[in-house]
Amino acid sequence: MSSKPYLSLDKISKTYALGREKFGGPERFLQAVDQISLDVPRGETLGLVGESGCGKSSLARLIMQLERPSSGAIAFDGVDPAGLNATELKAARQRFQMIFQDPYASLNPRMRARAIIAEALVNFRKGNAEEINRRVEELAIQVGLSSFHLDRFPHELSGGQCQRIGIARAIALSPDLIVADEPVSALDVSIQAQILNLIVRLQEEMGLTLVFISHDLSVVSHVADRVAVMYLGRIVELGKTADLFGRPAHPYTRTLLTAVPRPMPSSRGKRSRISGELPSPLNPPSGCHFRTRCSFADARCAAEVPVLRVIGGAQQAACHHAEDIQATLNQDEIETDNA
Amino acid sequence: MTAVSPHIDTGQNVLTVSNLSLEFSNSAGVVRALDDVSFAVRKGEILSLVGESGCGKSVTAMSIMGLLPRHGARIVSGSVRLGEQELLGASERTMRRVRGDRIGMIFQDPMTSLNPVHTIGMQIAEVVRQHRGLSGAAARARALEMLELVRIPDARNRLGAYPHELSGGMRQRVMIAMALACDPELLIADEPTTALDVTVQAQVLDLIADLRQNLGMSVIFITHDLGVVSSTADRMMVMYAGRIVEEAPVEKLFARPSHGYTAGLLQSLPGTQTRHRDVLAEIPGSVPRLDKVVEGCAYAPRCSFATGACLDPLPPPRRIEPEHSARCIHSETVFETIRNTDIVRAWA
Amino acid sequence: MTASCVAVLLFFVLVAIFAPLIAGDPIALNPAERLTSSSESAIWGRDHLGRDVFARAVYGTRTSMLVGFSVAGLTTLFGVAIGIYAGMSRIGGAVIMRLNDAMMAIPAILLAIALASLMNAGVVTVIIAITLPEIPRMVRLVRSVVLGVREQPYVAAATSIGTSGLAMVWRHILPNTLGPVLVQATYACASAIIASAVLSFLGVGTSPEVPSWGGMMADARSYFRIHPELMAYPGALLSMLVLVVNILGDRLSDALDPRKTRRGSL
Amino acid sequence: MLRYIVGRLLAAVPIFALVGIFIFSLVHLMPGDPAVLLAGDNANPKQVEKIRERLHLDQPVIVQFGIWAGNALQLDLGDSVYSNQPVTKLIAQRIEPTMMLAVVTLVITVLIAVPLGVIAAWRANGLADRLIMAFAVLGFSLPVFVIGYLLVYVFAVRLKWFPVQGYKPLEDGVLATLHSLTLPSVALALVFAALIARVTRASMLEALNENYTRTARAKGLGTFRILVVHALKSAGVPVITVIGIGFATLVGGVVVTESVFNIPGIGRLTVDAITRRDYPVVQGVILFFSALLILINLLVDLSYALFDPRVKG
Amino acid sequence: AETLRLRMNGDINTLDPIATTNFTIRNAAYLMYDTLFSMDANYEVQPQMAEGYTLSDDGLTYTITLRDGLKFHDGTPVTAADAVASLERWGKADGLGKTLFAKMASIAAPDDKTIVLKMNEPWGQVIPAIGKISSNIPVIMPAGMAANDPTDPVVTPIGSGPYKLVPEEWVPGSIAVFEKFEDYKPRSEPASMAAGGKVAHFDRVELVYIPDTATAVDALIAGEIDWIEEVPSDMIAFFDGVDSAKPIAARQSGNSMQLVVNHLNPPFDNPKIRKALQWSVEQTPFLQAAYGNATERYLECAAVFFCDTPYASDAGTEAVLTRDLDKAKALLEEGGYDGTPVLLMHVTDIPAHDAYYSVLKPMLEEAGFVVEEQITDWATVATRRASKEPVADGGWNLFFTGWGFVDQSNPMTNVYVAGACGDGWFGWACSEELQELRKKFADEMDPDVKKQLAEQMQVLTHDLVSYVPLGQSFPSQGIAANLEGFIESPVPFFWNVRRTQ
Ligand SMILES: Nc1ncnc2c1ncn2[C@@H]1O[C@H](COP(=O)(O)OP(=O)(O)OP(=O)(O)O)[C@@H](O)[C@H]1O
Ligand SMILES: Nc1ncnc2c1ncn2[C@@H]1O[C@H](COP(=O)(O)OP(=O)(O)OP(=O)(O)O)[C@@H](O)[C@H]1O
Ligand SMILES: [Mg+2]
Ligand SMILES: [Mg+2]
Repeated sequence: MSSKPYLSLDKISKTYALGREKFGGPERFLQAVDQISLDVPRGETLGLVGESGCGKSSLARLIMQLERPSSGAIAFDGVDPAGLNATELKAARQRFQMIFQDPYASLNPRMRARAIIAEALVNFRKGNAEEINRRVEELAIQVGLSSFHLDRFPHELSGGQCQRIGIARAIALSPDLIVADEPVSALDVSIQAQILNLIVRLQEEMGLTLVFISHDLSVVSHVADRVAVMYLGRIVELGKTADLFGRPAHPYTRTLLTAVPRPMPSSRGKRSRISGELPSPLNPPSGCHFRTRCSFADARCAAEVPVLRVIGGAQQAACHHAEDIQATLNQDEIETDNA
Repeated sequence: MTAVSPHIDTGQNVLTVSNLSLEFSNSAGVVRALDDVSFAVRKGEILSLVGESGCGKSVTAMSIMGLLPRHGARIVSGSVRLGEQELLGASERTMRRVRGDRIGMIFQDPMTSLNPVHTIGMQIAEVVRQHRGLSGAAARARALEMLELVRIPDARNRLGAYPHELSGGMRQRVMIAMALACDPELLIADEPTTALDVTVQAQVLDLIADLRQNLGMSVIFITHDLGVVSSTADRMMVMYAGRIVEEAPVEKLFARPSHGYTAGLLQSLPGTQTRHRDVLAEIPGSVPRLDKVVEGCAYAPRCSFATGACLDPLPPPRRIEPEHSARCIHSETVFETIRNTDIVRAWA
Repeated sequence: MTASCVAVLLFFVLVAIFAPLIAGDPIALNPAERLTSSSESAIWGRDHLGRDVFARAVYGTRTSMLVGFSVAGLTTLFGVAIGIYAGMSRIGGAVIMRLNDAMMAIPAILLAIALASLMNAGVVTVIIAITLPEIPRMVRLVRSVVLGVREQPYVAAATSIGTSGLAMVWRHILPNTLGPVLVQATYACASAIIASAVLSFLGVGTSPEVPSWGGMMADARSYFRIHPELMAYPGALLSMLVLVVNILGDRLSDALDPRKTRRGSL
Repeated sequence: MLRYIVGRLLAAVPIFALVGIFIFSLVHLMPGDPAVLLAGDNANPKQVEKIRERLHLDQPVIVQFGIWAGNALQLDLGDSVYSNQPVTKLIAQRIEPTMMLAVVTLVITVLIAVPLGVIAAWRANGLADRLIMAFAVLGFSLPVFVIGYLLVYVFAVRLKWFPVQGYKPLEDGVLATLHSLTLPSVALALVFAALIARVTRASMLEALNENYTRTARAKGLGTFRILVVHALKSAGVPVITVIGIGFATLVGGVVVTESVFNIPGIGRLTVDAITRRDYPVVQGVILFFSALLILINLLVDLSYALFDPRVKG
Repeated sequence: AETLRLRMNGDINTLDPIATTNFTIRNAAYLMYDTLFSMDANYEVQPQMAEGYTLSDDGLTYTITLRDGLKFHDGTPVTAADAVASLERWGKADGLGKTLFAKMASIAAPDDKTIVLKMNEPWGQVIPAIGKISSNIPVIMPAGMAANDPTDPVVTPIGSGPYKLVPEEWVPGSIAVFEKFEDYKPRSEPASMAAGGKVAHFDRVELVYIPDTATAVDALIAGEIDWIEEVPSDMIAFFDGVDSAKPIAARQSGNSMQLVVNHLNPPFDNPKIRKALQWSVEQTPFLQAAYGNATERYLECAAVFFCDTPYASDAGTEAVLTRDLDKAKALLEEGGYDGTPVLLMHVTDIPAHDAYYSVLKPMLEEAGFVVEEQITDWATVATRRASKEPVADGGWNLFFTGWGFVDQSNPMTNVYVAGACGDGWFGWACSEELQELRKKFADEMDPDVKKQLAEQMQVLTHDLVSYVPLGQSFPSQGIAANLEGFIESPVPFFWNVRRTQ
């Protein structure tokens, strides 16, 4: 990695206590994020993919300081917000912002768009009412909304328009980092491209560092410089977008790539079959979490947790058999036209 | 790619929908949810219905099943025939005999589509008891058979399980088992995999394809995911704002998109034809509300090909080539513009 | 329907406010004319002490509305304040909810009767006696709504743009809690009116000469057979007021129910 | 299951303790000498002295509470100052009528309310729905004693079908008991049923709007089966919950109904004790009803398992 | 088994007629207790448990013998010692009893059958006193029970009367159940008021407490109960066209209503303020409030010894019968009334009382009194009135009560003319002069002098304001049509009553 990381995660974990299922039963814990270490350099777009429940949003909330990690440390530009007091933390919040998965639910239904966007500016006293209002109008234009949209309530706006308001709110304080948590998954296909374009454009204009979360590989491959693949709370593979999609080293990455149906003639009837059920995150398999669905799994996979290790260039994978798998990779099986 | 899958009997239509128009009315006004929808499902084929949220996919399915809400929905015109039997306007008794027996249906959200307070065994068995009049034991046996058919591991012990004890993928498979328990002629799957994870979705899609092959039923497969369509369906219909705007066998449609909306969709998909971080082709505007009946093309306001003529009353579907039709007066221009994109070239 | 309910409610409010202009003295006794039916001086007749039934009914509107609205108002005020605190604070919330459970384990009407009988008879006593047991219910409701609202993405969004503390409560939590609270408040209002009647009936309500519908009905029960109108007038008024408030509560809850605005699932 | 019950009972202990503290302080926090207050307005100095001794009023408040609670745990709640009888005996004498009244009311309520709620939800917004809901709102809007007097007038005084007042104990035969309880139960049930019918309708509507109902219809099931087997069972939890919560309301209703119909139950005892300022009895009765409510809530919680497998212990 | 169901005006919270003068308790006591002597329909005292008595020639020694075979409900025989103990207890509580014992030298039981009562001086009222018909009636109870302090009610009462209490079925606040006492031996004479043979025709008597009078009347008409002590005049109409039950107005059961004044507590410890009270009230509104226009059912009357009786008089009644607010206010001023609140214990379970309090409150307030009202029931008042404490400690200022014809018409039993101070009846009006007059009256034999003395007593009483009379009424009982054998009496008796076939 070239520059000093802007965002740096050091072995952070998050465990949720779920209480007891029945009286007298054991207390249950869910390890949503498991020892994740990650560096994101300034200006980079990091894609984060993985199936539902693998901990993507939890990770996003940890980064956003909406929750405290159970262990590990987060640093923005070398500073860990965990060490800040309430006032300092509030001030620090200006530097990192989030775009939420559900554009409608992330807007207070009883506030008008104008107030929603203005709230951040009000919180940090960015000028008097008039200045704030002027800024809100500017932001609206920046995200492609007209000022009449600003006087509407969220339910009077379409999903795409709601997401634009969410984006305007996120950029209002000119943050350094934006975490976009599945920003298009709730939107109609024809709107998706509008929002993706908007995010990419804003990122470039503002020189943002972007963490882009999605379960849609094609979306991630479109926007990300690097991609991290998560499975049940752990990062299983991390690398440059082209490398990772071109030469996946972890069997789960491979499974994902084949499982996603793509509107290409090559994907007709050519999927490789996936066996095994998705394990419960409450009770994940020992060792490598993926071993129950993996054709390469052996005794070692059950006994030993594979660590994320460099397997060539900038590519890292958490698999005992990564090299073998990469070697046996049959290029025909995988789409390459996204590289 | 063969044009037609071997298991399709082109000569026989299981279901024929013609000129179906439907309105919802409530205090806010009238919504024309379906406008002159016609199509046929052939024996053994998977017909896919694609389109964005609110375009009328589910309503189409519900009209076929006779499950439209009692109040507010009004069928303006049209007919739905299952084989020789007219379903529109049929009595509730008749429809009850059709549902679950001759037409099975599965829904988008397997998490909530199963009744949480009954065992899955009971929920499957009750279908065959209802339609086949089987005894309790026989119905249970059938339920077990179905669970095995849809590849539920340890099926015998799962009969007594409650839905919350199963994973999402297993629940969706239970739904399929339930829909197929009476060997229906037609399976309607309304976005059956939208709520599932990609790997689980792949398993379910495989299952549906296999079952179609083994049981020889017809499937209406509703989705908004073009990837799912291309990998599963034989034929597809694209819907926009209550109308079918383009219809063709899958490979023909991808190879020669002839409606502005289809073209827009294909172009705006990331990772298909663009380079990394290129600006994607956008469809401007947003999905229309249906509360105003438009005479002309509903897509025209968002369409880059639109001309004044698009606002004139819509002509009947244009035949592009055999089995391929589109409701677009500019279909030639559309195709010409898009023919060089990666995705179309890949299919051509 | 809603409009006519509002009209009726408004009518009651006006009657309560302008009672002195509408009716005569509700307390003056006239034993010589006791239990007489409608006359010029008393159009709804006189009760067993010769008091003007119409005047008592009109002034009774005051008592009932005062009780109903005060209880609803106080319950909402305290319920919302305590409930939001209980919903926002972990430890404080747990303590409050324990206390709440204990309060709720005591049947409300018993608590009300006990309180009403411990204190001196009077409208204020009745209001306090009905409000106190009503508050825990409101607290519980508010807290559960707040717990839900707190998990909403828009609250996370607000946190991430630096909203916290009172601003969070004021801008985000409170407005989104108020819907169900208002509905509950209308029910509290309606049930308080009934409860005050019941207290009067049990002899622990407002003092006997203060005109209240409940007291009138309680007095009338002995004469119910011969002078049913003595119970019918206040009974009808009470039912009408409670009905109207109930219906408005229902309407409110329908109007605030997001599902009603979303489309049906079919 | 047993562990669950024991656990729930244990969880009720602190609540009950708080109720105890509350009841204790009801008298002790009032201004004035608690002994005089407890002895009632009509006590002579000797009685006051007796109470002072019994409660150890010379000791610190904590000790007093300990003694009081200790006695209460041994079911010794003191003597009524009105009749000089032990409070526990007074309560025990009157449990039967109250329990019978509550049970009969509950049965009538469920028999009336649940079918009405189901029909209303099934025919949502139709005529039947409107009528049923009109009844429900009306039932809500009438004080129970008004309904009571009306019922007495029509069915006892005019038609002479039922007794005007009073309670026939079970030893006179179940039928006699039921006969004597019909009017009071119906009066109570009308109010209570209004509540249950509303909740049944609401939760049925919710269940009918659920995706699984759509599934059931798509399976071709009959209306009855959809309503009862699928929707009603799922709607059971909220309905049961409200029946539990409503029980508290029912207690309030019982107090009034017992007065109207002159049923010698705990409700009447309560009202009498309160108007007579018979504090030992008041304390005892509140304690009794609180314990009852806690018990009912436990039963309600246990019955969830009948309706919803997700809460199986 | 034949059951008689009775509804009294109040509830039974004790069965000790010595500890209270409450009429409900008195009525119930007659079921289960017996007396040595009792009054017949001619107002003459006849032996009841006594076989008879002899009076020594000096008029000082009474020797009373008990009948054979008398038994208490617990099976033990009634002895003279029991009777002596019982009389002594009564003598500590009852007004007349106190007078009797004051004049008495000794009372003793030389053997099981004989009671010897020695007086200090001859006194004509000895037998009338122990034969008195109304509260407190000198009932005979086991000596053990009689050892109880008279203010402390006995908890497990035992009598020797025709019916015995069933303690297990006694639910205070609801019902008190009595069973026929098989060992009771009625006298052979026919029943005559409280005297004569008390024959129990029912196996079971239930005193049902139905607080709501309207409900009670409906229950009577429906046949659920057999008898109601008092049917309010408003409800007489309930009986129109009903043949299952009827109201019976009996002049003999006539009552007078009184407002009793506590002379111990301020403000009424001040004679001026008592007078102010007298001027503040008048009778008509009260009577109307209770009886409406049913004028045949009431009478304005300020005669201390009842109107239409030998000692009736209108001397000194002006202040009682007229209302003069100016005089009242002036007296308040003069008496230095400082706004001390007057406690009204508003009784709601007796309709007439309920109405009376509602009338009284504005009357007092108009005159300038400060009133504090407390809602309560009769049983509470009936007990609380015994307290001599200040109001704050459970005492009282005013309450309404009624006395019957029998007690009131006799200067010896009329509690208001005793002037006996702390030893007197509630209110504790204090007047040496009155005490003297009463003594004279007791010793006087000449009817004309007696009448004069009575008139003086009346004037003094009204001057003292030991109470304010509120008029006389003739309430109706409600009786099931199939009952017969009711005894004409100011106190309701239930022996001799039977059901027609
Ligand atoms: N507050 C919480 N309490 C308990 N468990 C939680 C909580 N939040 C998340 N989880 C659990 O943690 C796991 C990871 O959740 P998370 O929301 O991070 O997943 P995700 O990858 O974002 O999934 P999705 O794609 O569905 O959004 C899930 O199993 C989830 O159920
Ligand atoms: N019960 C109803 N009342 C009124 N309008 C309805 C009702 N059901 C559906 N509609 C309208 O009919 C149109 C088509 O709805 P439909 O559910 O068929 O869309 P869909 O294509 O299935 O969308 P999705 O992808 O969101 O499931 C929508 O505009 C919707 O608003
Ligand atoms: Mg997520
Ligand atoms: Mg749909």
